[in-house]
Amino acid sequence: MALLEVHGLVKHFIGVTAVDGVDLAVERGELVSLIGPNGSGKTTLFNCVTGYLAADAGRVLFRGRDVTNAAPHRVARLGVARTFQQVSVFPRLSALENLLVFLQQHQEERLLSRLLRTRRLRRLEAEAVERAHRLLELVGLSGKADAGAGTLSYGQRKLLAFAAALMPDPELLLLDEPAAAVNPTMINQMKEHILRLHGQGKTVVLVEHNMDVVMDISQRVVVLDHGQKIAEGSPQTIRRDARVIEAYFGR
Amino acid sequence: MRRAAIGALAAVVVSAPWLVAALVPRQQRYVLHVLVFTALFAALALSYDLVVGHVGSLSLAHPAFFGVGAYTAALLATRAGWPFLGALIGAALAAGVVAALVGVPLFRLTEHAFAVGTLGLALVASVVANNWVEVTRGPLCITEIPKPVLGVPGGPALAITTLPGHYWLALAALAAVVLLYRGLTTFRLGRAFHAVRDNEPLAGAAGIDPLKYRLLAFTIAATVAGGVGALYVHYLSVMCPEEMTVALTVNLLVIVFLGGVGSLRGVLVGAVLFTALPEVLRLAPTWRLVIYGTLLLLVVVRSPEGLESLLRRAAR
Amino acid sequence: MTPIADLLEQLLHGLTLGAMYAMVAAGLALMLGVARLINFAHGEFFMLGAYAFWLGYSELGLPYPIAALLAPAVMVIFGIVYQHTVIRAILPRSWHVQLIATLATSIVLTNLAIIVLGTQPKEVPTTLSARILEVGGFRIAWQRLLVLVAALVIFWGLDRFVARTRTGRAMRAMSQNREACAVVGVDVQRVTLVTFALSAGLAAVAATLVSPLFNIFPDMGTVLTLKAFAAVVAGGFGYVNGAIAASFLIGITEALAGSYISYAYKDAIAFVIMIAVLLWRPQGLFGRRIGI
Amino acid sequence: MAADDAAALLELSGVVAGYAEVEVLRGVSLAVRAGEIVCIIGSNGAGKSTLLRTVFGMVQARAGTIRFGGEDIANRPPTEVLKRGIGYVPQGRCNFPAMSVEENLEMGAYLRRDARVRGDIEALFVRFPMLATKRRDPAGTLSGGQQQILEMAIALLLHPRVLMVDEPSLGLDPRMVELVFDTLVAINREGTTVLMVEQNAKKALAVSDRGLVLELGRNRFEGTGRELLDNPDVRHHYLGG
Repeated sequence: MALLEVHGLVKHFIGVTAVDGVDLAVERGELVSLIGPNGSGKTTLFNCVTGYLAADAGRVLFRGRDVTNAAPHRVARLGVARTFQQVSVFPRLSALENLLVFLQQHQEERLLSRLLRTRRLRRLEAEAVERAHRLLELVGLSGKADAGAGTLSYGQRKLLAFAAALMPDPELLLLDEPAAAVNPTMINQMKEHILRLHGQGKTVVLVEHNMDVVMDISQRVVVLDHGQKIAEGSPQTIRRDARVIEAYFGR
Repeated sequence: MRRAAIGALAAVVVSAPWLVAALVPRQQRYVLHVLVFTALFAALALSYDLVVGHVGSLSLAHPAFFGVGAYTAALLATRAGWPFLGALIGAALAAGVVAALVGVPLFRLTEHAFAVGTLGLALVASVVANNWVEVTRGPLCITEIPKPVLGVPGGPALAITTLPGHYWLALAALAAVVLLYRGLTTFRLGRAFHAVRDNEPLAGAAGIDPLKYRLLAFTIAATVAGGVGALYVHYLSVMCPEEMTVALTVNLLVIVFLGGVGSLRGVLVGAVLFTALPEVLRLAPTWRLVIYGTLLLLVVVRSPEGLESLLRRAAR
Repeated sequence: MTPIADLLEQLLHGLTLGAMYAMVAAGLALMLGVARLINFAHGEFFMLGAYAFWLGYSELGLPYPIAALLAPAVMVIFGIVYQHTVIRAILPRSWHVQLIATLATSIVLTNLAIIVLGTQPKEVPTTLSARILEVGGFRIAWQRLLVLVAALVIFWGLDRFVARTRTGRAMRAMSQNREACAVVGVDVQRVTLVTFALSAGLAAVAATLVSPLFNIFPDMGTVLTLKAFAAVVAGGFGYVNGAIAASFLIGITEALAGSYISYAYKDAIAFVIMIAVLLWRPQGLFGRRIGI
Repeated sequence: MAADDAAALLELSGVVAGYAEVEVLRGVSLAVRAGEIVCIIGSNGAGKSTLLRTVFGMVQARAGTIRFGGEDIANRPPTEVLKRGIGYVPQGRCNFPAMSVEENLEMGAYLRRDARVRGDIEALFVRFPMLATKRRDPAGTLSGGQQQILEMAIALLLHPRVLMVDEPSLGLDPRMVELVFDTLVAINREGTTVLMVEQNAKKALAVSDRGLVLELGRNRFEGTGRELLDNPDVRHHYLGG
């Protein structure tokens, strides 16, 4: 059983079919890239999988469990983390708090214990702070732990959002154009982070236009065009696929 | 240092009735009356700030919940003959239940529409208070609401009859609200509220259900407002429709936005300044509103975070 | 009077109310669409316009047409001053700041009016409001007909202005993308100014048209702003024609509810309907569109 | 080459600019000669976009001079900068999404009142056939790449002498990136000077005559496109090795 299964997913917007019957299976531990021309439905697919958009047809299974059209917070708590194309942080929380908030919802639900701050909760909090500091160090933001996220530069916020997604130790990580508008040197760092996660056995799905990133790190590439899957395979075969060249690479 | 300062302040606040008696013996009753009002408004403003400052929903419906609480308590005490604590709890619950019921549809509205919808609710509530004469007696007001008696039926009872007694009761209520406010707005709960306020879609990705937290803050705030309403009518012995008009929203906005949105200290400072000061200056209500409006305009335009940020800037 | 004639009369009454709300709501929707600004002081534009009309017509004894032109002229100037003093400072700020600043303006204007003009309502009857047209048991004041005809002409003109003129097109462009406007050379400040002057003028025109039918009092603006807002929200945020249509709907509902259900609750009924509409269609009756 | 410097069409010297309390540009100098393609690169937060916005009058220049065709244009409002002949295509989507493609182009000619506007718009449709097929469609329904082309076409309607473009390749698929860069080169060949900001530095420098590397609001490196591509420091820090 694949970790993530998408069956015949369809999403219409007014006048357009953004996703048109896509099937996709991602095995545990895979690193898959999703590419395709602008408007081919990549981000829409992400949004349907993570509950941000309601699919018009089709099913989404995560760990064999039907999560079709579940609310975003439910999908997140099942272990699916995602980042957004536009950098997305909580601007008035500190960098550290930005990370903490991503973990706490996975740990405790009862209102009263939160209000009373039980001893168990305090221990969990201390562990979370420690984990957050380690992740900040990983993305080179240790010095910024107490800085308001809104004061960080674009690239730093992008790295913070990336670290936040890792906070709950998600089983599946969906990254939406992590390299867009990021300086090439920073992109190299990001590639290393992703490969390291993959090395730890995490499953990653990447939407990206930067072919240096896609071709260097993916095990498998899925190509969408006009909301349909037109090709799928190793980076090398995709590079030579006539339909993909026609629809995507050009020349 | 900080602890010592807070301790000293608490001592002064608790012993205020004696201090007032010693310092301004001839104005004693009036000053204590202003202090009761200040404590009640501070509690009300803190509850309002839970919604406006911490989950970032600009609700304008707070007078409605205050009114529901006030009328519930007034009716339970006069018509049903409930004891004070029963009426207080009943009032808080009634306001909370109303908030939970209207909150579900209202939070389907976003931003501006939510503000307009809540303002509409406040207006509807005030129209009902004025016109549902069979229950509220309309402009004739509900009168002769008994003074609070603390205690359970059958057990020992403590009747609050003196002004210092009312003051300590209001102060105790404020202290309870301060504790609740701190509990809700810091640590993990506070972080979840702030995450919803700052970036709703991202909050979803963090596993937070935005609607749940918004409703939680809204309902708790309304429950507190209802409780304050009950204390208010038991202190004044009378409840009229004018107590829950848009002017109350303006008062609360002034306290919260001029004091400091989302800040315990700011809201408390705002409540003291904007409840006690106009009383002491004995301003006519119209002039008070003109001055409030102008101040609000100036501070909101010049410094969006209120007195809090002005104070911080001045301290630098 | 027959029930049918009575119903027709209430309908016409509702149309007049609707026309008034629509002129106020159209200005609100313009400000919201073009400048992304929620103006909670808009009802006070109407209130000040009404007092300007009262001053010209009743106090100075000017003929109706002249007094009716004077009030909008005064309010256009007021709109320009308001834009320069308050709006310019709050335009780049968050909508919370805008809402509170304009709400504060509304409070200041209302209470200044109470202090200066007193709370006693003013009546401004005109020849047209006293003269009644009677067609087979069905009666209507000529002033109401004037309101309806004038409103139709104004809305037609507004539509042409936004669709056809260079400034109108710039207004539409601003409602879609302000930065793109700067990039093609639209003077954003000037267009905002025109929008404000136009909105204030519209509110004043409404005031001069309906003041002969209703009383004038200082805090009439608050409830009017609220109803106009209800129309703007129900009509699909910042979409002018939607706001106008929703205004007529609210006017008619209010007249019918006031007459057949309860006069005391008529204001509440308009809001209950707005909230019901929003629950049924959160995007508004006519869909949320980009632009005005 | 003193003669060339004298011929600089757009010249910034010691420009300091920023937002509120944050200083983004801390003394940037740059000379763009007529007919060139100049590319600005640098890490995130280096001040590249702010530089374009300062030239266009959207950000206040606090010190330094900005000269265009020999005249001081610092802190002039955008409308005046436009009229003098500087066009600007900002980062991200910057068109009128509910207006048709044709109306968008008409908005591009907002400052023109001459009779040749129609002819110019038709000429643009001939030049960009992908826009011609969509002339009645709302701009918001076009793909990201088509919108980028539309935005450049909008800027061309005022026949600018200098066209400033901020990250034209952002979020575009590889085919559209090629098309956008080809279009920029073609616009340049027809006599328009181009000043662009790009993160896709290798591609951008390859088509540029000269490049400037910004670091923390100051000039870091300058040279021809080739020089920068070959400079090991630049390669390591800004081109990702």
